[in-house]
Amino acid sequence: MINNVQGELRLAVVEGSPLTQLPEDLYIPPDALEVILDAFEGPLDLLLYLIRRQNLDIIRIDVAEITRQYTQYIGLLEAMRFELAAEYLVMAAMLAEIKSRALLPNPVSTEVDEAEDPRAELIRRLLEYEKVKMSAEALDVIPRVDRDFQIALAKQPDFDVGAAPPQVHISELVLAFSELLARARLSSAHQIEWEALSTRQRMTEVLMKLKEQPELKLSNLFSREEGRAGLVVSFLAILELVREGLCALVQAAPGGQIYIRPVRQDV
Amino acid sequence: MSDLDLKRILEGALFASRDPMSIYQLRKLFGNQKVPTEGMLREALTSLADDYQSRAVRLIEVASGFRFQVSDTLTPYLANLTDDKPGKYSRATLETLAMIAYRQPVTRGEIEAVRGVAVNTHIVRTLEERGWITVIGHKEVAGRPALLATTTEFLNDFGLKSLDELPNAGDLIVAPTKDLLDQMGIDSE
Amino acid sequence: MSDLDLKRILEGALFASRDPMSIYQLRKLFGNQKVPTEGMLREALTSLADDYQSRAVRLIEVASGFRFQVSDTLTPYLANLTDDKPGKYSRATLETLAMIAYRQPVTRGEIEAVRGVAVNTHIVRTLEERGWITVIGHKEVAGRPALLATTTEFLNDFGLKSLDELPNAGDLIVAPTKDLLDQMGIDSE
Repeated sequence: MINNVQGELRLAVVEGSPLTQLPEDLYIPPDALEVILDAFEGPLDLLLYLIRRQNLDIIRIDVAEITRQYTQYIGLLEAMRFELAAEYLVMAAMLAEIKSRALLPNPVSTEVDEAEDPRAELIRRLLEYEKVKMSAEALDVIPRVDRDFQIALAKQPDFDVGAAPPQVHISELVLAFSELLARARLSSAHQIEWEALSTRQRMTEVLMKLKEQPELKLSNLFSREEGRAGLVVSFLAILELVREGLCALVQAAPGGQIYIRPVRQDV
Repeated sequence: MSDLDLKRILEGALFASRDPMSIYQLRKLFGNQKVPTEGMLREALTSLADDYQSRAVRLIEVASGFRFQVSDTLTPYLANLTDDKPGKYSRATLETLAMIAYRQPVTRGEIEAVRGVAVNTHIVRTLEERGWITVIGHKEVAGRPALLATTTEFLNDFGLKSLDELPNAGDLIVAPTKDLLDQMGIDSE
Repeated sequence: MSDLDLKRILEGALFASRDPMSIYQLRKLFGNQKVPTEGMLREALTSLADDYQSRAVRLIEVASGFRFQVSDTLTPYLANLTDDKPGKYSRATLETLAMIAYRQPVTRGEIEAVRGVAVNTHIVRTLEERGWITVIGHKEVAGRPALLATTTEFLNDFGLKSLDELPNAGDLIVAPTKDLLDQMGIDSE
């Protein structure tokens, strides 16, 4: 049955007129589909949404109608070639099973235990999930430190016997960084080209200087004592700052003084 | 020590501390001599809270003790000072946190069963690093999955004294089943 | 805005801020509307200081602005609290510090991209309070995220003359690519 529904939808999309065949309340502009899928936290969330749209009590859901809407929705998503989590398909199968059971004549003797009734199980899960959803919403409106209020602090008087803050040995820092690198390398998405540390340090130094004095002669950033290596480091740092959009170089006239300044000065 | 002195000492200590201070810590202020009783401390704290009734900061009690916090009516003004917006948590993160808060101790599998989707490792790690949840043991079933629970810091950061103060706690908090507590060797009474 | 409101806003902001606040910063509290004049601010600050005359915290003016400070008569009491052993920083804190040390200047977003987990405000604040990192500017992209870098104090505390002395930095960091150096006509060693 699911295949059937999907087949219809797919065909309809190819013909370019899929939307007229969808129930009115299921109409979603195709552009919005991905956004909407992102907005649902899973099949239970989607089901709850469909049920709530009909103003139905979960206890009294019309499984046939919900199944129809759900499978059409899933079918539409599939037709649009969205990656669907397996959970959505499992739910579709479960709904189809409940629906097919409902179509069968009532057995004379209820051999099926209440606990095994898939409809009761679905309702239980929906009710439970809705509780979690409600509690998550309730949690989010509780005033939270740093978002809704700040801790009130006054500076402590300085005294010698202050509790020693945690000590960090340099080896811990190196270890933390190499572990971090090892982990980052595992995810190929983070292939970042990194400059030499001396360049990064020089970038910081330049920004520090610019914090004190918002415009500097470029020549002030080079120092003769540092020699050629120092010059290269400064030069690379300035190039990198400009490339990352942190600083701008300004020259009033060809051959004139070059100035460096932060990209935006809003003070 | 006069009553005023006691209040003043508590006031200064509370403003000097970023973390809430418990009665135990407040008593430590007095070293070995003339340590006030808990009753005296509570009385002084109540009176101190009254003093700040009409001011921009409030003295409140949270899970691990007492702290001064800036009244939240000032938040819009403070927001003008910085460009950084406070982090917003995704629904998935909030639902995971809610599951842990309302049903602790709970395993990832149990969260997944209720939410109907896999719980992303990043979500658990984010909540752990925020200091809001922690692993408090392992469930004695196949795979020994970690049992997650909220921390005192979670209560402090949400301005709560205990989990009972969570909204709709009566309806939503699910007491751990007796056999789970038995498994963990915890008295369910 | 009534005088009381102004005072209350200043009071809350000063208690929320770790650093002294200048008149310039205090004016920023009011965004674009009804920004009080410097005269009004100074008047309100004087009146606020009077309110705290007999309390355990004082409002004082230092070089870079105004701040609340715990009266130093409380020092002997506060000293009683500090017999605790120094704590330890979490792995998240160490990794964040390492990222800032080796990758500065760096934004929180960039740290998050490498660590794969959100960096929480507390970690950054802890490191700032320790004096090891500081905001040295803002990146001109959406949201203008703060650029973080280590301080001279960081170098001092770790016994380094410069960041180049961080161990294994050469192995851990990819040096500028040779062809970039070639392009610039510089011998790459």
